[in-house]
Amino acid sequence: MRVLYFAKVREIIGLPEENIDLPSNVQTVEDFLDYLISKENKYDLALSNKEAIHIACDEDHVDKDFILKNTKEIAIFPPVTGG
Amino acid sequence: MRVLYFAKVREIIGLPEENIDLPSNVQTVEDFLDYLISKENKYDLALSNKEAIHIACDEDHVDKDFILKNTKEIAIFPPVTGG
Amino acid sequence: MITVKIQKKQFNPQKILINAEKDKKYGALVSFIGSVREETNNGKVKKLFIEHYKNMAEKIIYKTALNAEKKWNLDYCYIIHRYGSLKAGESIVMVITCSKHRKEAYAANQYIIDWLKINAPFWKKEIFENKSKWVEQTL
Amino acid sequence: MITVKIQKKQFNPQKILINAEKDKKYGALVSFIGSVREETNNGKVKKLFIEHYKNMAEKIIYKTALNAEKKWNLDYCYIIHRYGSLKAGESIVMVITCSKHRKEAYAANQYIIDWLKINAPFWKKEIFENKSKWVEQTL
Repeated sequence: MRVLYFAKVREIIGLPEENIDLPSNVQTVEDFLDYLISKENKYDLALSNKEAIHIACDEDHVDKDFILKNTKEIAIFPPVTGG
Repeated sequence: MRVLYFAKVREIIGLPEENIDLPSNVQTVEDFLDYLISKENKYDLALSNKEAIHIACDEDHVDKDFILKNTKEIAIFPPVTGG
Repeated sequence: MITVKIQKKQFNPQKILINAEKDKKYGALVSFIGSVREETNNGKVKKLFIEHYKNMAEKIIYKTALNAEKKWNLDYCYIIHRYGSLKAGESIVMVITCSKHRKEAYAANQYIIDWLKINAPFWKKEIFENKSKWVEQTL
Repeated sequence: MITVKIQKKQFNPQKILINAEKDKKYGALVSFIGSVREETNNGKVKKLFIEHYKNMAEKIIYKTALNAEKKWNLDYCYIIHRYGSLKAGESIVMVITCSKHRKEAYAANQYIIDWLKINAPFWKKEIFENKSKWVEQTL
């Protein structure tokens, strides 16, 4: 799965994107965030305040209970501030 | 008193403005309209539907019970349609 | 900063916008342009004739701008309104409001146009091919 | 007619307005321009950096414009949003909506900006003399 990071999340993780294979126990967006958080300290720093993390799967906003099964691209970012 | 007419009222009365001395029994705008209506047929035609007639005295919108005593200029017109 | 103009000749919305952008300080600019429609319920409009009560119109529009400036803390307010004979497509009125945040600029802009429509002494007459008709007030 | 543009380079609000006036059919045009403020609560802004998620931004803005066009029967809708590095005073976003009557044009314009602020994937970072700070969402 292609994983994109934006803004502060991108800065803390230190990458704009990477490819990550979904572990078999990861079903939802929430599971995936927990997986990343447990993986490495930089993810923990960037993502542990889950209220402040928004998710888009294949370019649509989704909730944290969204099932990732068919997702090709997941984007992880802080609340948007355009306009 | 200077009397101004605008739009449809001006067209029916056939004048943009005229000077009219207030008769002693005319106190309010309403009295003045009644005076004009009784004066000549063209005023009756232009002003008898009083609901559709708006008044400004010395450039301020006023109600029909406004006392004309100190008014120098009265304007009589249909509802405005600018903008 | 408030500017009110009432004029017979055509105005250039682009130039007015350029000046607004130079003079404003803040982040949000809302502009409204009202122009002569080609078609109304009464048919194809050849011309629009706008009659006005000059002194009172200036006074009311300026007072409206002052109220808006105070109420929404505007940084810039520009109002221009034409009178005389206009062709279809020509601009009748333009209102620009600028403020720090967008909500104030929108609210002030709508307030000015709404107030102007109800109170400013202008009257429109639509000229069609074979007839003409004073526009009725619709609020 | 809907146009959506997301670009790095500066845009010219006057030219965009000229084109809108050519292409629109109806009487009411509302435009909003949001630009970089020189001062924020955090001090004097040197630059504003805007990051975006290109494909998703285009998709969401276009969908928002379509919704607005349908809901308010717009005749014309133009949205442009910049990304990259902007200086104080430069325009970030411009939204033009045109309709027969003014209420629809105002409502659609505000809807588009409100929706874009909440949903379109752009992130602003303010660059000051000695520090920089990601802007926090304020609704």
